[in-house]
Amino acid sequence: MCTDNPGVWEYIANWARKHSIWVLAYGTGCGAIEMPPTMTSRYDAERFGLRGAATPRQADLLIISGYLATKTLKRVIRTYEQMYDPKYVLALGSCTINGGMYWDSYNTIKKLDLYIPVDVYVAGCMPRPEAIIEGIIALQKRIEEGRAEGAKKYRENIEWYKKNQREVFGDEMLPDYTWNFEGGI
Amino acid sequence: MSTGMRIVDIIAYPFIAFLIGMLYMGIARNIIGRIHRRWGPPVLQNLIDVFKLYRKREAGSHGVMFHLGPIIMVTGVVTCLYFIPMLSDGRWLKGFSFDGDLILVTYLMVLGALGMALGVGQGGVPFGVMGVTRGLTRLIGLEIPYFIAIIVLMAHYNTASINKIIELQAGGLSNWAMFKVPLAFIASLFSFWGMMGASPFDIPGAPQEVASGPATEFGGKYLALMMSSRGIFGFLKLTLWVDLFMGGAANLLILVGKTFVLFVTVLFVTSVYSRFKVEQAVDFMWRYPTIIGLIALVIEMVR
Amino acid sequence: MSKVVKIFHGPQHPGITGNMSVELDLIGETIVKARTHVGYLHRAFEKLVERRTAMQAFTIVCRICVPEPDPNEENFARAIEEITGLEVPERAKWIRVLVLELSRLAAYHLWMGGQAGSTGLYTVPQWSVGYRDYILDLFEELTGGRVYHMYIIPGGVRRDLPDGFLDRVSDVMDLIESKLPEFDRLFFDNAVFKKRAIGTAVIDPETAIERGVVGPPLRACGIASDVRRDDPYEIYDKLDFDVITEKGGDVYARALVRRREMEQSIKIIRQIIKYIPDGPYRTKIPYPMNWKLKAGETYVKTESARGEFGYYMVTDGSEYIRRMNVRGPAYVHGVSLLEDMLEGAQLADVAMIMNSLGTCPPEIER
Amino acid sequence: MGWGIDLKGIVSPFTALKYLGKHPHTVRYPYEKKKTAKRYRGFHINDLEKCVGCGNCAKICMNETIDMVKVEGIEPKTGDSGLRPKVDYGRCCWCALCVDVCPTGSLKLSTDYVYVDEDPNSFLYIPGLERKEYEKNVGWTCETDLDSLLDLERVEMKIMPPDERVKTFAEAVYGYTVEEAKREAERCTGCGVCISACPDRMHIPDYIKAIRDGQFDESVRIIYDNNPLPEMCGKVCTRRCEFNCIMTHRAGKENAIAIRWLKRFACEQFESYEEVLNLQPQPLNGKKVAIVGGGPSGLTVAYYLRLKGYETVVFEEMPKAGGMTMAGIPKYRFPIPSLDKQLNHIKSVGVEIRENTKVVKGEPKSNNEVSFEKLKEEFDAVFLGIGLTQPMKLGVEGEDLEGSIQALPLLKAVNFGEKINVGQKAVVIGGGNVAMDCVRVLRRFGVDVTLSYRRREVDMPADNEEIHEAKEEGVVFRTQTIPVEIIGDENGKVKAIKIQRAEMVPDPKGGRPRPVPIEGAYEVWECDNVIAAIGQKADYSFLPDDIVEKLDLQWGKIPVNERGMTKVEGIFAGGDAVNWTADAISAIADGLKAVKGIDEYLSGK
Amino acid sequence: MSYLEELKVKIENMFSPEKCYFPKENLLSFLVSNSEVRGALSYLKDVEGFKHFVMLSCVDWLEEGKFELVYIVWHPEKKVNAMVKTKIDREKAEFQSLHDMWRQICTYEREIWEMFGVNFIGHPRLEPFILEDWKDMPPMRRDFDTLHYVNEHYEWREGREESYKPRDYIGEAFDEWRKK
Repeated sequence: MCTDNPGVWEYIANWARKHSIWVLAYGTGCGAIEMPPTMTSRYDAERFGLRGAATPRQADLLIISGYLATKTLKRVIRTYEQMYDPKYVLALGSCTINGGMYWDSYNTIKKLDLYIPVDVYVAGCMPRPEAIIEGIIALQKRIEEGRAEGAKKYRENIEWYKKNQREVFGDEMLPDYTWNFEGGI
Repeated sequence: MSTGMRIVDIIAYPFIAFLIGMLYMGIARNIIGRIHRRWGPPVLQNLIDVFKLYRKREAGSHGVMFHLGPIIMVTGVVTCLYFIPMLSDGRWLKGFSFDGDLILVTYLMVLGALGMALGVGQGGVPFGVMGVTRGLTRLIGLEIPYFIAIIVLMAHYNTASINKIIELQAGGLSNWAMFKVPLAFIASLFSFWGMMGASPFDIPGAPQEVASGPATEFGGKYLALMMSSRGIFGFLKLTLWVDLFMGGAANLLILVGKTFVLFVTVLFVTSVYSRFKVEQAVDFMWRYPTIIGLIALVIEMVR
Repeated sequence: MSKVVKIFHGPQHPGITGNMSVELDLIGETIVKARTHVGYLHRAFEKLVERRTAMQAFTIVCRICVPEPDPNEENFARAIEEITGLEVPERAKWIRVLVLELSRLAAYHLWMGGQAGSTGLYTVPQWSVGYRDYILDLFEELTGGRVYHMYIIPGGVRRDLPDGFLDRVSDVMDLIESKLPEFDRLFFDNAVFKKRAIGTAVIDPETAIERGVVGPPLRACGIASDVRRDDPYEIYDKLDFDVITEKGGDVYARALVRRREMEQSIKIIRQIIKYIPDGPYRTKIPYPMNWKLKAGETYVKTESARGEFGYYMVTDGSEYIRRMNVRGPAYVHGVSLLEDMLEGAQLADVAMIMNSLGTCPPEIER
Repeated sequence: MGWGIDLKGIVSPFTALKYLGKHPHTVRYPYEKKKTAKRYRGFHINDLEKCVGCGNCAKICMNETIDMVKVEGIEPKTGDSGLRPKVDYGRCCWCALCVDVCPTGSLKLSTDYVYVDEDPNSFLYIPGLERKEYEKNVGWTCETDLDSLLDLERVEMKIMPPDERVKTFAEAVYGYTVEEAKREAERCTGCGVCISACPDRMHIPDYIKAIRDGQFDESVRIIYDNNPLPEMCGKVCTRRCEFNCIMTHRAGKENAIAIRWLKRFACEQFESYEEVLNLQPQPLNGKKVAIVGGGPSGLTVAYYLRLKGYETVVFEEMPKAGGMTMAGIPKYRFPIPSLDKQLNHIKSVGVEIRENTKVVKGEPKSNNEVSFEKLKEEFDAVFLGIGLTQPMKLGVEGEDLEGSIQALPLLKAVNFGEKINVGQKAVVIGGGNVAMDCVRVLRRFGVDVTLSYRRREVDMPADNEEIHEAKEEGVVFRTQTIPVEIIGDENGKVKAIKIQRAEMVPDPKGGRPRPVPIEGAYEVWECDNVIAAIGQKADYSFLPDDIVEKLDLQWGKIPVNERGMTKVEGIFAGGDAVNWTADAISAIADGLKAVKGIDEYLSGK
Repeated sequence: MSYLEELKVKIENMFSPEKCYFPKENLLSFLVSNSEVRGALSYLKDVEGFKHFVMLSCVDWLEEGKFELVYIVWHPEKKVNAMVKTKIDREKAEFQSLHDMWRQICTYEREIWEMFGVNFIGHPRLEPFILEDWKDMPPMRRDFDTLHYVNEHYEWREGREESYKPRDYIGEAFDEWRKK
């Protein structure tokens, strides 16, 4: 039923996807401290249809909130691969762009877009709730224009992503079944 | 009622329940939002969510049973819905009421949960399995006061047909079953909150403990099925309780009015209480609501 | 045949504050064996501090513990001052204590949200995180940053109080004080929460001291040990507040200790507003780019919202710190103590116990 | 579980429902915006004109967020490196240390904090050049001195108190102790902006860093790369570098890093430089270079050419080499032993200095005279470091009376120890360093001195510290006064001087304001001596006439190309006779330029 | 004589520490040989009453080729800290595990084993604690250069190639005739 025919049906689907983004409850970095104020009463991201999702299966948006230790990167990649197709990644803070404050630490990754496709970057050393909401609005615009095809990008150049991941993990790579499960109908 | 109109009536039945159910969940998120001192999402948010979930491109499936689980859940709920008359008089939305349908409805309500259990079993996620076991144990706790309440009702009106009960309650506020057998109503109210997933009893899907319980592994369109079935199931119980205790509804407006009042009580309870553990919930249910139910039963027998 | 199920209360889990994972072996719902796995937030602070001069390291230090960065800044600044003998003016000490107490209040509000959220009461986090935001507005006005203030600097504080700031502080204190009774009625007296909390995860006083428990969990077992009284730093000896203790030692006692300590913090802040002296707010450090620290060692500690936060620092005369070892309260609470307390507990209580012990994963692996 | 019903626990939570009717306290962000704090740390803004590209911000940043980059349209100039900071928001942690360490206060943070983009490479920008919209609302700034991280007070230099130093010629400035010097050296952020101001381009940050680390010998080695007379510069330099030090932007000229005194401190740590420098001059390569004039430029050429292997001979007219630093600068500023130490070092390298030998045109009359023509053939190259020896005349009536003398001969006499006959009261005319020396020397002889200068005090070319110390020593300053006539008594001695007050008239073309005498505003001051210190000219009498035209002098200065060669092939020139700044360090700079020129010229021939 | 000074005298004649001094007013620090650590700690714990174990830290004195283990304990009643320090060889880094005295020491030892490579004999559970699949040398040792490791394993974002140091840039821009 969910064929990919571009056209009105897809446009309506994008409209629905834009207005109901479920955020995965996963505080990967120190930016996670600005997620509660954004989701609770003072800034209330639920006005935009944002709702917390407990598991990757239910989530649409994975928020990488700051730096990523290599141990966390492995779990993030596995979580990202378990999420279902129209999935987006919002990268908060300078640590995801060029290493941030921990640029010289042996345990954090420097450029997030080497490992998973990222839709929107938000500047800030821990962006404020307003900046996060601005990031979400930018993500919504990108979804509406149908450009938020992170999953397709991941599938198409999977070798490049896996090569970068292998550089970090060495031979402790994730099992293959995490990303090429039959994906359902 | 020509066959054409009956077909329309049959088809319209679940969709009305779905729409009103989803609308209630949207309004619920707004009311709870106000209690949280925030604005809350637009009212149609749940409909948008369900539509988005249907339009997900992927939905991982772990085999046939996993695929059938949500379908059984929805069919269970919809068949149960058919046996509950939404509007008591008038030609529309009467459903297939017959003599013993109160007992049939009670049985069918459990069918959805069982179907879900099979699907989750196939999925193999420990959280899912734990969620289901919690759900079933909680069900045991909730069923007792509900059964007692129904027995009291049947004894009071000595009939097992929902339609008759509605008719017997006709004529003004005073002879609503709610006031006729108040203790039974209170006992059934506890199990009603439990089944609606109000806070002290929303144990199966507790995110902090078992990562959304049974729904852990379900994504995409399966989750959409589950959400819509939860919407219909919510409305189903509301109409059931309205029919049994609040004199049914003549037309759609009264139905919506009465169900909404009942629904608001669920919201108040869910937003102010923490969550029981499973054994605490069952223990609580077997203590106070059961006692109230038994007292109602005794009163009934004495009368 | 009781089958043991192994689940990861893993890094991705709505019930975890921060990013750690607890490997649980379950029979049904009771936990047989628990292992904490940390390292998801390891940024090698102590290695990075060895590559940064004192002035550069002061900015990275406050990132160690996210819910409450200020005890780190204050610890680091005081350790440097004690080693090099740098004099801090009186007003700077008062401002530091003001910042510490405000951050304690913000941390307690966040804790309250987490504790109530872990037991299913979603109204409390909405309120408490919302009111915490008023405190963050005060921080934004005072220090220029919401959560990471980078404000307490070796030698004092970076800027003076903006004018009219203290009355805004007292307004926010009035707001918070007026809201506390509401939290009592909704959460602390909540029958369901009491039923869940009373009697779970009990720590008796002897094992508490033996196992190195600090802060609210220790005070909940009836032992009055508070760094602000035992080893007073800055101007805590000049302020009057009392150390809260509770009997019971269970989740509920720990909740009450934190709840009543919020009132003490408000009392302290009001005293500061009344008695803060005038004068300079900073003595300049000799030279930011290349300040050679005198060789020496020291162990300083402050009372953070989760307990005694200690810094062991050794300097060797160069401008780089030889070794800075951070000892957060969660190091003990989150690893050895948590593993023992989870054995025999219910899966449903894991999130609640972790939150009541105040486990904050970034400070375990730094 | 017990049967007790906790009624309060069941009922009290419902009080939370009272918020149903209340207005939520949500900030509905995109529609309602919360006002950010005045002091918020947002994105960087920079004023490209005020910024001097010192790189402090790049140096303090531990995340290496800031790169100093070239910006087209901004060229390196004196006091500005021409680089501007470029910020990378893939690294920044918004700690604002860069703002607190910025000497000019040009770098600030705005209260804007929203920048969202899908391309990760767009998080780099040059504040002040791009994204100007942040400049509307300024957030975190660093105004007061206590806010700034820089160490803005200079370490106090102990100077002999005025009443004591007036009585003696001993050195007035005591110099830094080791501890004081290190603390002063610690203040320097090593940005190198001072190099752009120093005519000799000395490697100032490097030798200050050496002092900071306690390696004084390394510091002297670095100094000797550019300057053979370091102690002299350490005591009497005009300190152009200090006036362009980045500290002056916040703390004014008197709190700049004490570069001159640090150089003096480094040199004074060693009795002689031989064992420190262990230079091995190249073996003689047979070429000979004659240096006319033993001033700073001549000595520099001699020293470095000798190191390069040329045989160098210095012909000094005065009984002692050192040029103006020996003859002109009084001993309380630059004591003789310190000059001897440096001259001995230069001699130790192999430079031959023939004192008391004047170079003349045509035939030498006595044995301490040498003919210029003979020099020209005998030596492969000639360097003219003749300096300005002819003092200028006032050009007023009565100038040739007895008692009206020029400043230079007076100072020369004092420096060489001859007796001078000066009366009770004297008037010195002029505003340069020579005037200051002359005035303070006379004070040391107990003379009651008045200084008259045409323009205002702020226009005086003299060093502001000299002016300040002269005032302390009791000199009366009468600025905006022009000498009209010197009145002599009956037997031809100076009795008084008539001066006319003037007022400054701003130049219509925007140049420096000119003093215009006020009609009829005359004053007469009794005095026994009138000393003119209004500048000197070069004396080319020793050169044959054909060479003098070929040099084609402009306003008495010898034009030279960038290699220091005059228009006459084989003749080089430098020092006060060539450049217009006329101070010791520029002379040394010309010397260095000439060294390279001569080396290329001779190795080319 | 405050309690700490008495304690200092007692310690000096019992354990003959190499260095025993007060870094600050309520902190006693003394350096003992390897074998006396357990004795000193149990003396402090059982006899003196320093029941609260604060932390175990390890300082890497690369120049001396020594690791310095620092045991910090706190006296709840007397409100004072004591530091027992000992130096162990850096290459063959081994020490006895004291986890039987305080249970939480084994977490500290586990971290020091992972971060410094000190092998604790008799430790119940020496397994990776913070790092996962770490193949390089223990990272907290001073001879491990983290920037070198980072430049080897990760790449930087482009766009930042042009970067001058003002000191050198001015040197070239103005120093026309003398290159140093």
